[in-house]
Amino acid sequence: MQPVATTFFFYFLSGITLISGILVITRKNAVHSALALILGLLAQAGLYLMLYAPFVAGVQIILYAGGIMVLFLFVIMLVNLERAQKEEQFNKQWLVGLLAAVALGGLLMTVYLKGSTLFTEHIAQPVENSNTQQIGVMLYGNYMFAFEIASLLLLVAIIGAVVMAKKRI
Amino acid sequence: MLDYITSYLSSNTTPGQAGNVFWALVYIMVVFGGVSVAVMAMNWLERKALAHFQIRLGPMRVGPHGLLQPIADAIKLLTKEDIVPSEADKFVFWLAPLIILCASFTVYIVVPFGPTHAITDLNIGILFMLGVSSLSVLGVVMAGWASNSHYPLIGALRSSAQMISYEVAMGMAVVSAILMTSLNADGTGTLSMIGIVQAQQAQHTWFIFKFFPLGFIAFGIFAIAMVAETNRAPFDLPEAESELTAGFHTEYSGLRWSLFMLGEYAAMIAVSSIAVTLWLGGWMRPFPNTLTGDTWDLVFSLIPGFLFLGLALIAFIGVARMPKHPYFRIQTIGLAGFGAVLGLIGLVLFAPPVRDRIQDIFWFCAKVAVFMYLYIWYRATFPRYRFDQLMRVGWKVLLPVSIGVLILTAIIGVLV
Amino acid sequence: MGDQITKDPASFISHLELDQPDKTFLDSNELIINMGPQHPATHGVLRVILKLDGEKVLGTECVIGYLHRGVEKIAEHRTYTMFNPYVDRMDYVAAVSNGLGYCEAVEKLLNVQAPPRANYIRVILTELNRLASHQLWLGTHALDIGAMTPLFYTFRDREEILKIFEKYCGARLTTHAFRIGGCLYETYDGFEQDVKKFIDFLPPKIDEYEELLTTNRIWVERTKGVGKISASDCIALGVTGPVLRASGVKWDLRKAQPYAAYSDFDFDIPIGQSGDTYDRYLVRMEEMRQSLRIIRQAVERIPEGPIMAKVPKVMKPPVGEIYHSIEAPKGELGYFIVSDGSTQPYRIRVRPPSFVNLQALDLMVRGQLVADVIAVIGTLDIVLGEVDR
Amino acid sequence: MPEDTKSPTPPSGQPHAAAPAKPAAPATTPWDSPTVARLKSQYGSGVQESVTYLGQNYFVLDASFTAEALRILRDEEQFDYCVDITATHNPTREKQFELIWILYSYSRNERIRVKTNIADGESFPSSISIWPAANWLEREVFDMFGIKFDGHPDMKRILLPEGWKGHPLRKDYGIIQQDQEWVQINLGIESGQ
Repeated sequence: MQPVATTFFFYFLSGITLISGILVITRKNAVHSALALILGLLAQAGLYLMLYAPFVAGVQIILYAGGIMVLFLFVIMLVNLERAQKEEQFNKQWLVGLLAAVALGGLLMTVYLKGSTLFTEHIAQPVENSNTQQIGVMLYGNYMFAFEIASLLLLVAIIGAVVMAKKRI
Repeated sequence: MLDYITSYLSSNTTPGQAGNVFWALVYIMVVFGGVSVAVMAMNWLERKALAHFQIRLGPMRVGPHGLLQPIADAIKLLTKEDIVPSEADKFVFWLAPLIILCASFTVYIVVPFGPTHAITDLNIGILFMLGVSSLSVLGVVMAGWASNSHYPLIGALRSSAQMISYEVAMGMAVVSAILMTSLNADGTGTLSMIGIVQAQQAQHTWFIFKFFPLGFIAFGIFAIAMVAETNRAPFDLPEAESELTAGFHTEYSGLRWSLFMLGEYAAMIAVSSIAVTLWLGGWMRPFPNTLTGDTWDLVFSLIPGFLFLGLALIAFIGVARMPKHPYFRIQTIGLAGFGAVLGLIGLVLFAPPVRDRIQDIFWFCAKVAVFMYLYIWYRATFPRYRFDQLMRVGWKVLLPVSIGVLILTAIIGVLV
Repeated sequence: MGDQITKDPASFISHLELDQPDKTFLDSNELIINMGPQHPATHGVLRVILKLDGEKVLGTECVIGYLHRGVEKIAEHRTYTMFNPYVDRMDYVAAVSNGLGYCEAVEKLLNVQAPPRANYIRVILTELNRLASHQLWLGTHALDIGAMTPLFYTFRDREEILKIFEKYCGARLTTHAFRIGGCLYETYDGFEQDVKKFIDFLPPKIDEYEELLTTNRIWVERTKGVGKISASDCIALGVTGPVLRASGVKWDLRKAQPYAAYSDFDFDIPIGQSGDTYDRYLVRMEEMRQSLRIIRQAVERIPEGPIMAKVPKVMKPPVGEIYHSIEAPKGELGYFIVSDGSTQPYRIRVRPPSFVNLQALDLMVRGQLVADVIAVIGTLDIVLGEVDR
Repeated sequence: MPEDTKSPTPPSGQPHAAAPAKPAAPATTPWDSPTVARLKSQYGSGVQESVTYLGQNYFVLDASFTAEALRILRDEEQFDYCVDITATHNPTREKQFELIWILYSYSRNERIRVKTNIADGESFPSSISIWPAANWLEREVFDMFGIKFDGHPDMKRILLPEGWKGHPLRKDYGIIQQDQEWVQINLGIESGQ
């Protein structure tokens, strides 16, 4: 399939990601923030598709937008929102946060400006059709150990959550 | 320009893959229009079939045998006052039905009605379908929360918990079917919807019969989970009428409410088509291997036409049985007209070029229709599960069984 | 039976603290839900305030009285005869039973006895009414639990009973079938054939209901172990009728203190063991079969003779009081009548079974889930017209 | 009182009326039984009446120890089922209200009534600790007559709305009387009639 209007879609999706990212931190209503985050994640999935990584895009939608964010919303809905809205939105670390953001932004800008000289011109050959298979081979072949470690970590997290949430087992 | 249009016809692929925007748009319109009509037909059929299960007649007034009832309903819903609760979160309240509607219609992009009859064929087709349909949970949660009322909130909580839980078992069952696609010479499977059906074609079996009973169990798990996913009886707790009035859409009315219904029925058809694609051989006609040869091909290709003629016949019997009274004249004429249209469609379906092109679509739709009927049948027969029982079934029965099936499928697949 | 109450009596009393202290940011697990008075599963205008922890019920409080019409007050301003139709409006799905209880109570006060033929007609109609009441219960109860179809089946068959009522006295629901002293109407021609046809018609239909539900896995899971109540709790709370019998107490006023012509008939009292919703379902199903047995015997043995005892045109019962109770489909239905010797009762007190049985709701659902509240309200078989009077 | 003497010979089964005795004219007869004897021995003349009327037995007890007697009836005489609690209003008497308990014993298959008289404005100990069934029954008596029960955990109206004025089953409460003020405030209409 030939890509159509690549530049337009790139800027479109990036713009959505940025705007929704800003909305996430500026909305007072936590549910609205979560919805903006979902929009951002979906736009990101679109960016993955443009990078010829359909599997990652699919997983992004299933796991992040469909699964994790629903759990987010789930928790937010049960929380007393009126109370949350009255609370101060920016806490005492805002100065530190601002500095960190500026530093990170500076780093990104540097990379963007000097990137063409630092890194050689190289466009990865998109392998659209065997993309999924390659991820499978990588995960279960080359990086088997890391993959298993990650799953073990998740198991520990699950058990911890159950122990913390359940009053008596 | 004309070349651009006709060139696709010989390309033997889906418009999306051919990159043909014109035909892609045509397909999109045909599919979405067809799904909308199917939803209306399903609406009528459900009310009618349910009524006959329950020894009543169902809609009889609007049009012959209530055939125009869905249209009347649609007009009523469109013209109804649109009520937004004053304490509701207006924006989210407005957004929720749209999300559900979009989520359940977007999945049709990859539904393969035939080897070339799909809008497009993504190589992550099944993943795309699961992913997008899982987004409808968001709509449910948002609707429940935005209504700012207890019943919808509980309905939404139940719904999201239920849909997420059953998605896990559903995913496992799907994976075991995808594993089966890799049982070929070079050992690579596929996630593409068309590829999955072609794999069944290549292996000369529907996956429901593969590694019997493993395929069958996986299919059973999916069949149960998909009922839970679409919030239909006996898993219709989110909208359990007797407990939560109408669950997450209690506060919705008029057009917005109808969008929920549209989304729900579209989702039912969508998950049914996943089940058909994965386990029931998609667009393949029955017995493509045993009953081979030109004669059998001809016989099976005539079935759609005869089916429509049969329906026309039933309509004409209905005409004959109509009371001979001036009051019923319009109804009688209407039914006769309906029968004539059906008969005409049947005759058109006999024409060889149409006959060949329509084959796959017909068998696909026929298989999906069986599932639609099952949905109605469940609703007429079963009481409703309780929430904890539902969760128990999902996590303690379906999930372990599906993981077991997955492991066994993998082992046998390696051994064979 | 005769068990001492082992629990603290205060544990029977539901009293919700509805004023919530200020909730903290994350502490909002407890939810107060208002079920009714307009709710599809509360069988009328019952309002139940539920206190929930997630889906678990921490306590309930019933708010009733939305259908209060002051029947007892009206009675004090009507003559004995004039009040007779009013009682039909209390438990409107079992109007015949209500009328029977009232007529017999006044007859006792007047010291009159209805003639045997009248008593047989009364038994036949009352048992038919019990069947109708149980069918209505079954349909709505199943609908509450999510099974739509039985509702239509039971209504189809209930129609046959209502047709018999209509042919007998012209009314289908609030029949006013009996008069003080006997019956006003002789049976119509073909009454016996109609009833016989009906008792042959119904047993396969009851089997059909049972086929739909009794072994249905989801039905069993939804009802077994739900809303359990022990025999001693039933007695302490004054619960009667099928709910009491399902807890294992073999007590039925038709046997314990026979009235009308019930002592002539041979029938069993079905009892359950565990006192859960499933047992109550089975008990009621068996009761329907036993009712058919009674009707069959009554129709076969119905005597000839007058149907009305000699009752004065203007009824002035002697000064005194009477309590008379019958086994209505829902439990013990009692009438306490005080006469001051005038034409109007000085006081009529109705002891409604639904009202007393509804008290047990809180005990039965505490610690269970929201969905069980629906099942238990259904299984208690309340009629709000009778609860509120 | 008329008796159906003319009716033909009854068929197989004698129609059974619940009243066991059929006196020509109803009259109260004294009632004697171990239960009565027990109460009499304990309270002497406090048992004001013990009577059988139309085959039904009842006591009239002095209000001061009725609550205690009810407990004795349940604990020692097996009257474990409180059928009903109600009252009557007799404005002409000095003690206007007659409280009535209808009790039943499953083991003895016997039903009795216990009655006591109290004056207007007096309250009475709640029997909720004896029979939990008394909960709503006492609330209804309060609602209809205005008799308060001490020790009841939830003494409020049950059938009439909270805030209603008047107790409808009192004889001085007219049949079409209503709490106009309540109706106007809560229903927003002039009158409920």
